[in-house]
Amino acid sequence: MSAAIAPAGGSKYDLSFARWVYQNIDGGDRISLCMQCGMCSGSCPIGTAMDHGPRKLFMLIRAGMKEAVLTSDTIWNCTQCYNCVVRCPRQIPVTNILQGLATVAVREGYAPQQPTAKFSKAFWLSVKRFGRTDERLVTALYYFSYGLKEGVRRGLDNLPIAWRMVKAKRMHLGLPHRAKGAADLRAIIAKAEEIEARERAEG
Amino acid sequence: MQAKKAGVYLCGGCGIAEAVSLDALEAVAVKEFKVAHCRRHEFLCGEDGVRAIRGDVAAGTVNQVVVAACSPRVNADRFQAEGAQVFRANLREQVAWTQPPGAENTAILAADYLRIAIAEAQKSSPPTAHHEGPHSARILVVGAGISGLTAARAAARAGYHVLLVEQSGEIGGHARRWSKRMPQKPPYQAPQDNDIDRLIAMVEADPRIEVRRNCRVVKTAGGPGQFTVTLRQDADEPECLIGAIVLATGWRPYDPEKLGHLGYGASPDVVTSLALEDMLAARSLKRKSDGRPARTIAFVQCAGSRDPNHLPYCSSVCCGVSIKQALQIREADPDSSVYVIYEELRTPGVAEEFYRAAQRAGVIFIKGGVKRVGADLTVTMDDALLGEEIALAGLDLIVLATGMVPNAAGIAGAGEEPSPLPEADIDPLAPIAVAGCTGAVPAPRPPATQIIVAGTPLLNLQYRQGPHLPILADGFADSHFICFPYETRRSGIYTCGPLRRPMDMAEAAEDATGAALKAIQAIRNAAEGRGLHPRAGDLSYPKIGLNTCTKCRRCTVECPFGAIDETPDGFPIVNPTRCRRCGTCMGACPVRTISFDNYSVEMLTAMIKAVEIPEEDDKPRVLVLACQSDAYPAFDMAGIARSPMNAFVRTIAVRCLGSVNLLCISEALSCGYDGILLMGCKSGDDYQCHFVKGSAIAQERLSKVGETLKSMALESERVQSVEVSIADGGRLPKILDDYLAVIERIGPSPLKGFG
Amino acid sequence: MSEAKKFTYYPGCSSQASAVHLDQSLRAIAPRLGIELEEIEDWNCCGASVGFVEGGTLPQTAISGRNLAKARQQGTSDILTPCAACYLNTHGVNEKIKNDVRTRQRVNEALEAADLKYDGDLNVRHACEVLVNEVGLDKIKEEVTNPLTGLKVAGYVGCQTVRPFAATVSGGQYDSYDQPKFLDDFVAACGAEAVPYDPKTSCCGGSVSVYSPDKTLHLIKSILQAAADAGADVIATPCPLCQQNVEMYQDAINKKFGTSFDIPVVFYSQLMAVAFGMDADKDAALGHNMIEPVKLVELAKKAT
Amino acid sequence: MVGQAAQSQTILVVGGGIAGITAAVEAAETGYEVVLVEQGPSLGGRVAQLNRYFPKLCHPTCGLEIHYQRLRGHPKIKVFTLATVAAVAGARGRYRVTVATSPRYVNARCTACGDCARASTTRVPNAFNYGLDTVPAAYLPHPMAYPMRYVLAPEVIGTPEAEAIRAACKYGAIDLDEEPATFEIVVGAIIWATGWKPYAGEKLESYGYGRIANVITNVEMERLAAPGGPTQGRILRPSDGKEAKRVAFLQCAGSRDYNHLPYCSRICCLASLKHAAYLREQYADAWIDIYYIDIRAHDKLESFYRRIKADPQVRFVKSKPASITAGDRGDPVVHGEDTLTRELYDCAYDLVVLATGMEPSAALAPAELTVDEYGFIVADLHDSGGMFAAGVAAGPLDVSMSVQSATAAVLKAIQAVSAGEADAGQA
Repeated sequence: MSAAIAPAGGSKYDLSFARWVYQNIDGGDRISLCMQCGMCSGSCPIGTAMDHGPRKLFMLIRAGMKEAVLTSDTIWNCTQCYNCVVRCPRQIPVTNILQGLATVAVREGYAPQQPTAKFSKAFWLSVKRFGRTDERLVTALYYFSYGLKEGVRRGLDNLPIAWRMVKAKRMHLGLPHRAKGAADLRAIIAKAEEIEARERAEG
Repeated sequence: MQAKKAGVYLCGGCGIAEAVSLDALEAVAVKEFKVAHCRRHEFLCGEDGVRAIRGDVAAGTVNQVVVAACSPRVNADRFQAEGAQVFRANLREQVAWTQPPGAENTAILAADYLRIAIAEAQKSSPPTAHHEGPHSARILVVGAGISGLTAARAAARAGYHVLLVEQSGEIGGHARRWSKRMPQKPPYQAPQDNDIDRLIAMVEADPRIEVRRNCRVVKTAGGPGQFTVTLRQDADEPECLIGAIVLATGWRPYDPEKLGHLGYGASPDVVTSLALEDMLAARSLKRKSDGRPARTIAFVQCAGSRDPNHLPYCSSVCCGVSIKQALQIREADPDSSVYVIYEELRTPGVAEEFYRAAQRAGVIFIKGGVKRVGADLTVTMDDALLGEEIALAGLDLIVLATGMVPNAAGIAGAGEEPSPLPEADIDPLAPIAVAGCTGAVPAPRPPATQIIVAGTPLLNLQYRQGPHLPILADGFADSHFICFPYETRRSGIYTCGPLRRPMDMAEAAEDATGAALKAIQAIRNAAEGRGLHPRAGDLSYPKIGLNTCTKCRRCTVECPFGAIDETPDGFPIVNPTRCRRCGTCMGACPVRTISFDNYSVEMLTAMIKAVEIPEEDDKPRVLVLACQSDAYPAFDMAGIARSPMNAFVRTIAVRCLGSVNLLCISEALSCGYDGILLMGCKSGDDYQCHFVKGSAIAQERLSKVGETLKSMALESERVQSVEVSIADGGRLPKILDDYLAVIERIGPSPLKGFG
Repeated sequence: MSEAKKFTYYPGCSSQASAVHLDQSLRAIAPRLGIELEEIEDWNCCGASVGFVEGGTLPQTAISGRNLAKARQQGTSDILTPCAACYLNTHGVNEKIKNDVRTRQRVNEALEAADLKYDGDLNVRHACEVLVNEVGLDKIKEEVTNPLTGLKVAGYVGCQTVRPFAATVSGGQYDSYDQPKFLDDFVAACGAEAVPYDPKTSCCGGSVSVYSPDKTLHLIKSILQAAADAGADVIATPCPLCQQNVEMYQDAINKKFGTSFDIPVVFYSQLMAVAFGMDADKDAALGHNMIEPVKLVELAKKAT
Repeated sequence: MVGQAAQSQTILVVGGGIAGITAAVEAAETGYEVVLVEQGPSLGGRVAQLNRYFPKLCHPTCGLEIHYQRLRGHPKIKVFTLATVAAVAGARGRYRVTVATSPRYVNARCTACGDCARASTTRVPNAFNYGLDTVPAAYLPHPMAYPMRYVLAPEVIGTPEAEAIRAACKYGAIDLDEEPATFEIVVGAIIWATGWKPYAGEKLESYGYGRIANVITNVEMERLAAPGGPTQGRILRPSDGKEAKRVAFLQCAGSRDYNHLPYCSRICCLASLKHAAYLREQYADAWIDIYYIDIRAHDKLESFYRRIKADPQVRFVKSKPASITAGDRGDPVVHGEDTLTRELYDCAYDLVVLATGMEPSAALAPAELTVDEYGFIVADLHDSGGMFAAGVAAGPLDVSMSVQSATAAVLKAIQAVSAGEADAGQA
């Protein structure tokens, strides 16, 4: 049964969280097929930076351990290389599921400090505002999401790279490029957000 | 009997003529053995050569064809000639291909092989088939579960009459209890309707099948084609003549009372798979304790199985059964929660689809070992994949997936004394071989538990070897050979279904069909006096000269197939249709009074003595008695590889090392052989002898040779046994050279020249 | 292809900044290969690989829906995109709209807000797949007037150009996931030498490298190391993000690992432009590379 | 049987591996005429290429020898090698079968003396050893070939070498003019024992088979361990002939995988356990890692698993490895996650063996047969037709189960050819 907020399990292997994930995460229904072979976790380029890896994350979902799942850094360290997706013997769309879990984690407030979440926020702002991404703008927004001082520090750290990009005429210096129909796009996004919210509320 | 007229046919092809002088060989045949008819051919297996042989036989010139050419393993069909016996001297693989051409020793070796073949012919007569006593083509099927019903129906459909006996009052066995069965048809995802009623109806309607309920076998005597089986049904004890027997006595669930550690008995809501099956069949999944519907259910796999303290083997079907039941529960109640706790999930073949179907249906599989099950139905386990101990609480029902125990013995009935089962023959946990280890890898041994309770013998065989069928290991009926899984040590009696190994209904049905074929085959061959596997079609059988028999009983004891009974006054009596023609009895007989028409101690002795033993010290002679099925082909393999072989070795093929009589050994020693090697198959737990015990018996007999050697003032090294498999062709030259080195060290036989 | 085949072109955001040289060189070689590119009118961002986190699944899907709907207004030509991430998102959303009724309905409900609709009757194709399946190596070879003789190239494909679609039916089954051959084939067709290069599809860290390079520099290092070990003069890639990550972090890597990498990273389309005898700057856009591909520049001079 | 076309009681067996040979011998020894058709130049099939069987570690050639003894000269069995079934028409009791033969270029006069091989200068890949070595263009398929007859590789036909080979044969056994041919037979029932082929290792791209020399498949391991194999039975790795002592086995290489073979191939776990035994028997200092998802040592074979598990130098790692890369000194490096410890590993080995699964051989499937999506023949539960599957043609089976299946198929075939007959065998 769907719910606006994913249900937290009571005891181990309380299946309410697992069933919510199966039904509400894009591709989540295939998690049921996972046979815990480890192919996905073994394929992660930065698997060593993950606390659980996708394989164990799926077992935690089955075990109803919502908190452990949504606070896991596994979600955030996916580089989207899609190795696991093409190798999974049960054809589970691992990357998409991790993306879906990331959205839930952000929405439910489990991941305020995640770099990816901050970066995504900056990125999405640019998309919504201009219809296109301006790398310069996104990067700046991202850096300053850590506060003014940290933002300046990171900006300075990356100045040499930025300078070279400018020199190679690959960093745009004028106003951000924009799609003329950015307003249309915003309307579409707003409608899509509305649909998702409605669906969550309907359950 | 017709007079023997031997003809010797010398082939010069494939390098033989280049290696040895055919003139010299002809001289051996004609001058030494006075063979009247000797022909040469440069290509004997070609059309002309074969025509010449068959012409001579047809003309009555020859009725014993001695082919001095290639190995007996090749061209057997070409050299067949209607109405003649064929003997082979292997001058190709074992002379021309392994010896230097033109050498003196090569010539002597070839001459010796020809002598051996002619000597064999002189002592051999064409076998006459055994045709005595009554013959029945009726098949007895014991047990009317899925295996027995299928076997009966399969045999009947091929035209055979079947007597199907069932101990209980109903036919159908365990299969009748299943609400559904595992899928056999694509896409292999859903439990399938149980069609046992259809099979029962077909069996009951089949005019060729006679079903007897509440009926059991109390006694079985005789052999294929002529079993006399005594039944007991109510007060009756009818006696039937039976051609062959299919044993389909199936299995029983492992006693759950022994599974207290998994919570059985602690709560009425800890049940077995079978108990759950009854609930599913009744479409009422309610707790015994309080009648509440069971909605949260855990299956505990390997309940008793794969456990050295209980059933050491995997019961094979439990994973599939739990998956089937879990799917049924999920389908009936979409809000149910179903867990399967497993250690190794085993759904081989297309059953993997079934596993995935259960996962897709939301069944949760948890890998790990159960530590305890509380009376409150909390399962405490090591969750291997979460990496922590967890308590699975809130369960309504726990299902123990109990394993299968083979019914290799009957359940003791009124009036019958249970007799202890024979010891299992092999240790399935014998350590593997490791390089450099003289002993073995230390393997944890399970406590020796007798998992099979003693029961009445299923057939109560009136055999010298006892009333039970041999048990291989873990209580399963004898089925040792990978290539020949149906072969048992009791001819004409075939086991099928979970009696042989744990298997599901579909496999059991397939297995039963195969067993029915073997039964039909046994009947047809018995009718013609032909032997069964592995000497299929052999007409010869052992004949015992009772006037010289000392009633020592060695033949009856040693026969691996229990083919020889004893008369009340202690004389051995052969059941030719049970006999597999290995000759172990012949090897056992201390007074060499057991012989086949075409195989005897006298013949082997003559062959051994046919070899000329030179007196020179630098020309030792080693006799190799090689098992025809494995060691002898290994010599051929060495020949095909053109591996140089020691020229002092004389190889004689024997049916089985079990047929080698110690008298052959002592005769060989006394005529001056410097050494004797017995080459047979691997013995022990993974024995490879097709006659079960041939090489083991030979080794045991050899252990007694010591005294004889001592009395002849000979060293113990002069007689040794080696285990050689067919794949050891590459090792053979070294084995022989090493042995010749031993002979060189101990020197020539002191008996040389006295023979 | 006897006459030019028309594609609706989706260049993606990077075409206007970090991967301007991919866009420029591809537009230059396309006519030579019989490809006509018509840009999607007023296209928008695909959401790249991070948009979903903040945006959510359906908004992320719907923005690609807008691009598809706009493209459909221009006709039924296949959509072509040279960017791995754009391809991943647009192709993925397109297949979902085609095959999943619920997604189709929800996306169209969102598109309605801008008076757009899309039913899933277009195909979205990667530029490399089009080169393999439509153009063919023979045609590429045919256009080579300035073979890149002596240039040693490490063909680095990266992830999303081939995963997860390259071997699927909808993805044109143009190559495999671990050791794709197409890039080496392109290199060889241009007369250069494709050096043996194992980490063909190992990951550069993707967007994680953009915001948390500390976690991924070792990945880029091994990509560079293998190229250096194989004696490559240049790394070629089809992917904008790979090109950027592998190129721009070389200083940081040298600093962190004590290495001294200075390996140019170019797009396959830049190689082709040079091999086709086109202008080094205007067509091959070699001026946009942060690390100057010296040998390639020299080869380009040879043509003029 | 008035008014009916004459029925045939002959049973056709397609495929001369262990299942086909068993079916042929069992049927003939029950008194039926048998035609056995084998695609290759020799009988024996996959089992002939095995070094030993699990769990007895006995040699398959031992059982083959017994079978050959029974086949040899059995008047009721006709064997055709290099022959396939090209077409089947008709129905149960009377199938008209078109058999197509390919030329062997060696006729029945061959004595297997080997003069042709000595006259041959070209060497061709040795299919029997899965191409791990070569044989002369005139070759004996293997030492246990049946029939014991040489074959000429088509590569040399039309060359002067072929003429030289013909001239070298003293017995006129070389026939260079042999052509593909077809003939028709009428049979009452057909047993399909078409067997399997190893799943192609190349398809497991991330495992580097074909790119990394010291990554081999389990069938190749059998040949390396076999006394008649390319290394005379010493387990040496392909790149440099070094003794393979540190060896990894990757289970489910292709099997249980929607991207490859969705089913479990059943035998691979036991095959790798057997290979561990080979290695331990050869090298006291062998260290073996078996990477698995579930060890499927079904029924009594569990004891074999326990025997191997008792060896402290064999380690079981519950993990499906993600990839293999080429490491230093030719050592393949296996990467993945140990699912029980959650550790990521990168382990280098002398040799890595992919436990590849069984794929049913692609064969002619007449409309009467139902074949599942994997290519296995689905049993006709009502046995109404006259065609039956035996062995791996019916599903992934081990040798013993294949033999059982073949034996059962014989009885079904007999039912088909004797349907409607009077009672059999009644005295």
